[in-house]
Amino acid sequence: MTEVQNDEFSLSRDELPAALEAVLFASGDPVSIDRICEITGTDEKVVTEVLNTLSDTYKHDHHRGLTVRRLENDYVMCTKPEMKTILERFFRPRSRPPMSQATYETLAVVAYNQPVTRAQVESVRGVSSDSIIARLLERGWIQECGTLDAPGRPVLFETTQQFLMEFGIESATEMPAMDLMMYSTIRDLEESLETAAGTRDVRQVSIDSLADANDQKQTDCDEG
Amino acid sequence: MTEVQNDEFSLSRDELPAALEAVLFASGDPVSIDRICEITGTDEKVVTEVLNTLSDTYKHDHHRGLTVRRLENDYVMCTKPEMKTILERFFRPRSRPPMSQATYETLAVVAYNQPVTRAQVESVRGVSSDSIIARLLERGWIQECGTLDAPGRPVLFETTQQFLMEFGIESATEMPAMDLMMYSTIRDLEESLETAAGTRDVRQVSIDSLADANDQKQTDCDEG
Amino acid sequence: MGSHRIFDLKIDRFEGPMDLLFHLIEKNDIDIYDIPISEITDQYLDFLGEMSELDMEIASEFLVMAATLIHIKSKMLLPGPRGGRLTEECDDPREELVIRLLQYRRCKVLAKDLRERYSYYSDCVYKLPTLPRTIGINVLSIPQEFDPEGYNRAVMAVCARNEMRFADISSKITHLLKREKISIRDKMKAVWQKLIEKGRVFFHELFPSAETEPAEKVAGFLAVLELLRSNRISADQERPFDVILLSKKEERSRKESRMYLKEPHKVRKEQQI
Repeated sequence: MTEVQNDEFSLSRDELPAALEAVLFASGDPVSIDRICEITGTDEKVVTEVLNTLSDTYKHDHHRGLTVRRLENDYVMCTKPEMKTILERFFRPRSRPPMSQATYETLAVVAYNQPVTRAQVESVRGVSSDSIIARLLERGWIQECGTLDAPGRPVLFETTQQFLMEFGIESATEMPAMDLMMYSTIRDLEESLETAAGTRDVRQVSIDSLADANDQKQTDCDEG
Repeated sequence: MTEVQNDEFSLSRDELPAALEAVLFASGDPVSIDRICEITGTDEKVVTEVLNTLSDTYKHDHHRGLTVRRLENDYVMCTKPEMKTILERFFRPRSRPPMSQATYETLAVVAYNQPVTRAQVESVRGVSSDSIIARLLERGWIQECGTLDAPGRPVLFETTQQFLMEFGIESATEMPAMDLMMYSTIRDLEESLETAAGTRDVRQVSIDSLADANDQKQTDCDEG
Repeated sequence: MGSHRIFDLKIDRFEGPMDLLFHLIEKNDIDIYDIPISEITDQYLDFLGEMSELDMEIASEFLVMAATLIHIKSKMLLPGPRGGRLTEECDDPREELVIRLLQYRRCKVLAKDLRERYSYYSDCVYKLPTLPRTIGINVLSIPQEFDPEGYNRAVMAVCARNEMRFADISSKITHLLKREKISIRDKMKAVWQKLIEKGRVFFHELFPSAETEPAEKVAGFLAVLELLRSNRISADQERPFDVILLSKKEERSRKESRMYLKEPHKVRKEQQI
């Protein structure tokens, strides 16, 4: 479609995979679908299809060290998680101070309830979370996104693209609704997470699997 | 196993393509064969073979937009030459929206008062100008030029060469004098009015300033 | 169940009261939808009691939860509607707690998932953008249509606004000056002068009720607070509504000032007037 740039340029479907690979590589940063449609002269449906195929191809070919990942409405190219060992040998291994349980808890509340206020975070955790929220802001995992239309106009927080990148999550807005989950389900999930902790294969037991409780195989579609 | 040299680490031939792809991608710059041998724990013959195969695969698969190129003893990953057209479209600058009155105002205040702090700009314009300053920075019309020697060490801004070029102003000093554009004027006005009225916020009044009545300006140093 | 010893637990092991409560529920293998509130409350309180015996500081959040538990417990003891269904108004008093516990549990599980994800995904490497010129692409910068008229209009607009601003401020201040002659600064000066002369003075001496306007008295009081805050004077009052004795602090008695800071109740007493 020639919606944005007023020219006749349009790539054929066959030309798209190579073009998208080149663009994502050259960009380095995430590129929005809109922008891809614009420069390829192709409509969103086709672009999304090709990107998903590209992503699948990368994923299933164990001779590939790269992957294409979706972040909401953007796509980005990066190394596969499995390449960690070799990349640590190439670069110097990064030493990061371990994050506290409280940090992850706070992040979880923001991620699953966004946009949220401090008070909402505190009501779930039952403790003041100010300093942790400050740390999350500093880390670039959450950001302010306006104020709540309520007395005192409290600041609202949401997760960032950086969060999606570092946690291998495609979309924060599409995270499964957990509100109706029963205690027994939560317990099962936690147990399976505990079991998985040893195997390091997060893909098998992550929250992704809950997005569709009927389809446990869903987990295989996760990045890898 | 963290030491790169003198360890037992070695990738199998099957693991090499993905590893090399990841390393060349992550590096961005050319990587020497020696370095590749070192981090993969593989000898040069095997590495060269795999790299050549990788290069051939990329080259002949027209669904790939990337290629691996050899430069003397280095290898580098880059986009295929055929991708130039789409990349030109990707890098083509997009049209900029016309500047708003607020942008012109902020730019003018910086031009008149440079070097100038955010707070000073705000004081002259009478409204917060942070987001506009960020946009001006991004567009390269203003730049940081040190910090003010005052509490909090606020950043100072000045206009850039680019501003002068694009705006066709011979020199920033040639602008007509305009008292009400100047921070010094605004500050003097505010000060004298406040002093006259005695409405200065009592929190800023210290015994020290009372002890020496001549030194009333004492309390105003914090122009933050 | 109620006599469980939990000496080996330390309060700082828990992220908060929810975490502690959850620990107790898990430990006793309690059905979360039917919490024996009386026993859980006892255990919770026992735990806090032991902590305070060990001289550990207990965060206020833990005490708030204790109060909540006791509240629920007392509600459970009240006779409920008999032989009928629970109406909307007569919900199980534990319901809110259960909802909160579920919410917190969810939060913990998700936190764990995020931790795993982070350790798996955070080392993926993203590439720096390719510079167009390195692949032979020249990027022409789009010249911004500069509108000299717009620029000049902006300069004029700022000047005009500032003229208005200051005309406006000065008229307001003139108005204020007429209406309000009391300056806290003057009062501070007056109090300080008096203290330099006499060393100590009663507040009511400075501002005798009979002949002081309420507004002036307030200004005087604010001046005293300001002087207190800057730690140049001290103020004492035996009990609320009693007389206040102001005294000048000696320059050298920094130790005393520090003590003063540690006893904010003296200041608070002042504020009760």
